[in-house]
Amino acid sequence: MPELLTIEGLSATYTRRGLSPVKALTNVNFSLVPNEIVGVAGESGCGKSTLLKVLSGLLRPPLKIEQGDVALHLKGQRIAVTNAREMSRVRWKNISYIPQSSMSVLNPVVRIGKQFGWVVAAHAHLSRADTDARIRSFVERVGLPERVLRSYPHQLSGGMRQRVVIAMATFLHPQLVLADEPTTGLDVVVQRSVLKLIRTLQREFGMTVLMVSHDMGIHYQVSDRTVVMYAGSVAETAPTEALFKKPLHPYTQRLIASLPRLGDEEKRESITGSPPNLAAPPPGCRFHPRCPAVMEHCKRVDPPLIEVKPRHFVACHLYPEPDSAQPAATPRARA
Amino acid sequence: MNSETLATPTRSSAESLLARVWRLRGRHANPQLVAGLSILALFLVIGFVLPRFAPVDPAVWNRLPRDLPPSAAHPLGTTSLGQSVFWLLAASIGNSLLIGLGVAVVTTIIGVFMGALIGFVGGITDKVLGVLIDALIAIPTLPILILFAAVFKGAASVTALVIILIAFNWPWPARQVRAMVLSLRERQFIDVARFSGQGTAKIIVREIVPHLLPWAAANLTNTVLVAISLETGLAVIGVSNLNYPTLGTMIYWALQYQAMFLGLWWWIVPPALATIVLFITLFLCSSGFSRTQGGQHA
Amino acid sequence: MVLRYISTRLLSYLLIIFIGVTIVFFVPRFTPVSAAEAIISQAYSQGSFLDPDAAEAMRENLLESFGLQGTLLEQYGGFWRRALTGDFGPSFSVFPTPVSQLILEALPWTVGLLVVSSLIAWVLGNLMGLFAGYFERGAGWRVMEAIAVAIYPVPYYILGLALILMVSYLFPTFPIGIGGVAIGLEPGFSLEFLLSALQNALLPALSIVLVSYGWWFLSMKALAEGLKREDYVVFAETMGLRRRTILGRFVLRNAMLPQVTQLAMSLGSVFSGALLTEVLFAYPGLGTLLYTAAANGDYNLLVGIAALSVVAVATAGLLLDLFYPLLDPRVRYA
Amino acid sequence: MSGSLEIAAVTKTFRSGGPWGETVRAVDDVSLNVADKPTVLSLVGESGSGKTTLARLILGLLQPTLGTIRVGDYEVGRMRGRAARQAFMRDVQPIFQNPYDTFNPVRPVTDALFETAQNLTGASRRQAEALVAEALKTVGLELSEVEGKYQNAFSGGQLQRLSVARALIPKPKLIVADEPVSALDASLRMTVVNLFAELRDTLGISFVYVTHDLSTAYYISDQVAIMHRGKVVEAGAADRVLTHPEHDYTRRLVAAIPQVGVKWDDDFDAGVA
Repeated sequence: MPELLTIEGLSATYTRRGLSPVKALTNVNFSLVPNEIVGVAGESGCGKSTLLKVLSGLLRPPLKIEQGDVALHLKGQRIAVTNAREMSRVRWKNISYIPQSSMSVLNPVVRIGKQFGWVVAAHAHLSRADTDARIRSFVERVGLPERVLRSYPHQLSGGMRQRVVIAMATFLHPQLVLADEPTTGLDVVVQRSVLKLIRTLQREFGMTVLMVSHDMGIHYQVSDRTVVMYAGSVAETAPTEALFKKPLHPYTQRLIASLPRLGDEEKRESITGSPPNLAAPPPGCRFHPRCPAVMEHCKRVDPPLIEVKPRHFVACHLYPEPDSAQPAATPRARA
Repeated sequence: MNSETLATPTRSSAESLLARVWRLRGRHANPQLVAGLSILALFLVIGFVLPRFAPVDPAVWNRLPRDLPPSAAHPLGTTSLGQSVFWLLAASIGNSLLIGLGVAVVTTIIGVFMGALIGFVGGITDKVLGVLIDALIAIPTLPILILFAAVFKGAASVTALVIILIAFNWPWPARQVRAMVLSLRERQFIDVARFSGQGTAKIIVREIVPHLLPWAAANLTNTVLVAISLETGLAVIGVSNLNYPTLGTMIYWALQYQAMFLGLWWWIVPPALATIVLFITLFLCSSGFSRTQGGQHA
Repeated sequence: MVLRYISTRLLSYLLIIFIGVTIVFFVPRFTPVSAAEAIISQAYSQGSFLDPDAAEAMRENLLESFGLQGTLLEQYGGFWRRALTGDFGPSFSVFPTPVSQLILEALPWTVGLLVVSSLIAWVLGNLMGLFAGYFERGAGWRVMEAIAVAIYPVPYYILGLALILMVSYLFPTFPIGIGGVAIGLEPGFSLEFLLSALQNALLPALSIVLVSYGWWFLSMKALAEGLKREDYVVFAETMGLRRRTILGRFVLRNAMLPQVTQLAMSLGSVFSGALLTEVLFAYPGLGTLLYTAAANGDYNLLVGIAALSVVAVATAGLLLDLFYPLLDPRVRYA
Repeated sequence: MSGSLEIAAVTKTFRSGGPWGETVRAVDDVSLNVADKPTVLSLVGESGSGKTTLARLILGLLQPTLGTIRVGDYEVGRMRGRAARQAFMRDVQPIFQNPYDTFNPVRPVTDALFETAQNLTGASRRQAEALVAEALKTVGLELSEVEGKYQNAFSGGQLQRLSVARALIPKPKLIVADEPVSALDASLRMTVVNLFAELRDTLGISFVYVTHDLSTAYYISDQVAIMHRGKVVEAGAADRVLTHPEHDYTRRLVAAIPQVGVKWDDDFDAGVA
């Protein structure tokens, strides 16, 4: 299967005058193939939002790519995300974005239908009537009554607004959709229906969705593959079932073990310590100050991401590198 | 997770206002404020220190020959009333600043006190005073000031003028402080302070007032500007106490004696220019102070 | 719901007028010296211009205006009765012309000058401020900002004075006029009259335009800078909407909400320092009328203008409140 | 002095949009009882369910429109005079949602702790120091490492523990915790949650734990009350309510939690909400 998006050796920093640069991303490697939902999991400061900023190609100071290569592969054409011109050509048509807070991403003083029309007009050459008709049927497709098109954002509930935004992001059938915590602030019942909508549309259009969320439960329910990030690097990535059944990285293990479950009386513990300051990260493996299985080696050498089982990659010294493995291998998804 | 949370801790918002201003000289330069405060200091020296060295009282008429152009003896020449423009200007700057500062300090204190009180206490006090404040703000000040001043033409003392200016200007800070206090009151640390057994007065003084200081400094300088502007306006049309040298009365007399058309530019240009520079300076200070507020809500 | 919205606004409108007019009534009475005495003596000192009959009539009227014959409450009631019919008595300086007539004659001049120059400044300042705020990094915009910062804090009349100084010393050939129109022209819609009026309004208008331009520029720039970082603007950019749409329908459209509010307030407060500009240029509007009234102790005229200003500002605020919901769907009379 | 909690037919209405605005029933005829023994009661609900309003009513930060709330010997909101209010605060303390807003950013965090000690226990500055140090030790912090620092020197988890320490100083009977872990990362939440359970068991403190997170509610609660649109729709032993929900709303809520280990069934559809 050809890749849709490749991330190779990506490092990015936030630089501000007078402050030491914050290493938000360090040597990130993974790739996406068509027609899958990939979840990016991790906690505050792990770099997941920075990753989305880089992928969307909307790099603005103080964020800067230090190293590495991020490219889209569309119909045999390779587009680096740093190529602003090419990116603006494919943006929304081929790669779109579902933002975090639907409350504030819609223009408060313009009716939904009008805003939707602008989005379509900017990317497709359709007649006015044609646009209107298609928008109307698409809005119904995402489970909204037609009247939302005549409403202002404040007249809709959070769930409805998020559906509107999802409709805007998928209307043009892009190959890749980046979703940044798409259900933050929604109540669980609504959250479930919105996630279900994202998955239905993904399957129907054969899109690839890269979904960032801090909630491991959401990844368990929705993602085909999960990437666990810690302190700016990929700690572990595997098909979701495998990752939750048998997590390999001590961070992933602790993270999953810290989640209480209904009907389960087992005592749950937090991971000791707190995530490192990325302006001055610890040497070696960044998780070593919190790791219960820490070895001398971990304090000096940053473990590479290696494939220890088919499609299961982990960056941890507990798992010896197979002789054949190349250092800093790029996990390639095989569908 | 964004650049904010990733960054090293923001500069301590606990720094005193002065420290914040001072530090802005360095890396996070706030050139506006530094420039504004420096020129303001210069004005203060000219207005309050310099007049002590005046060889003749500039307020008294006919002490000097009239209409002299600038010379070594009279750096900015003399007026048609036989005053030294230079020393008159220094005294006028001092008096204008005095009026401005007097109005601004009292206004800010009353405004902060009233605003904090009605914002924090709420209820019926808030409703009644809120309506009064809104009405006072909506009423245009200048015509009423002119009405007042005109009725007492000549008899109105500078103190009376200052009192009237205060009476019409306190509602502005009060309304803004009220709004700020209303939002501060919703902050969790206020509820925590209550459950620490703190009394209302202590909560206002210790928890709320520190958050208002940068704003109060901005408001203070801005009110100096407004007060001087109003006084100057009244003087220019001749309804303030014209025997009291201020920038406004100085311009008034220059206009009365047709300084502009008689070519006595040294009489009219210095006060006009000084007024313009003073206003720009005060504006720089006031907008500079409001910018230091940024560090507040880190 | 609509009814509730309107009645609330109307109530506060009436309240503002009530408090404002009350202040106009009481301010001269809450003073250490008797205002009536002060004015009567002033009126007598100007008696030389009047025949004795007129002076006596004036004195009568003054006593009536102050209602010195009744209790304070009766005086106050009488004041309201007359104020509500727009009757502020005869002017003392142009005795016995009614105050209302003088005001009505001056009003068109002031409205013409202030409304036109305010609108020009508003449009220009907002447009420039929009671009300056949205394309922050350009050096040209920084220069414009510096200029705005240097002009905006200066009161209109001081800037007007500076303009006069510059024109008379630096460009003596600049075609300025003093007064409303050239002497001897009759009001009317002749080309000559309009040109003359325009020429004479040029400098006062310029001083008002410059100062308010500075204000609109700075406030719009700050708004645009803030809006540029709003989620919906960033999202619109992410969606690749046309720049024209983003600038016009996102940034400008949302910045208009506060700017229209401010415009209504500033139109209402024509009675601010802008009025004094007229005095400098001897422009025959309300400002000059106010000046003449103040200089001659024309109490009736002063009260009339002060009361009018209260009503005008309050009305501007009311109209704004009533039309604002059309602009901002979020407050649709809720 | 006891930590029992008695909420009797409490209703709280708000007016939206001025004196002529519509009335909203934030809390609608709620009655709940917690016996006088160390208990964790969870108020669970989604946004707008009224759970936070109820918590603020228990704390006396709001006055009920109808009904009464009793904590131990106090009728909340009926304490007259500063002494009575302080006595109430010795028994009932709050912990709030946003750790970054719990301490005044312009004052050292320890100020709030010392003020609590001095105001509520009448301790001298020196005695206060011992009380503060003891409370900090309970939550795993040392006075020397936190003293004089401002809130931006701490992580969310540390701030929330400082917040617990402050609440512990007057040795309260009841702590009302409003969404105390929702601003914290999942890997750190259990520190605070486990601390509550431990304080209940060792110090005998009762908790009202307000949350939208059913998993942690299940984990530490003895009792649970499910709130929906101002009403308590279901209440009882945590185990029973959350694993065998009877009310339709509770069932939908439980079914929608994205839990690790329990896959959503595919025919579930909550519809547009």
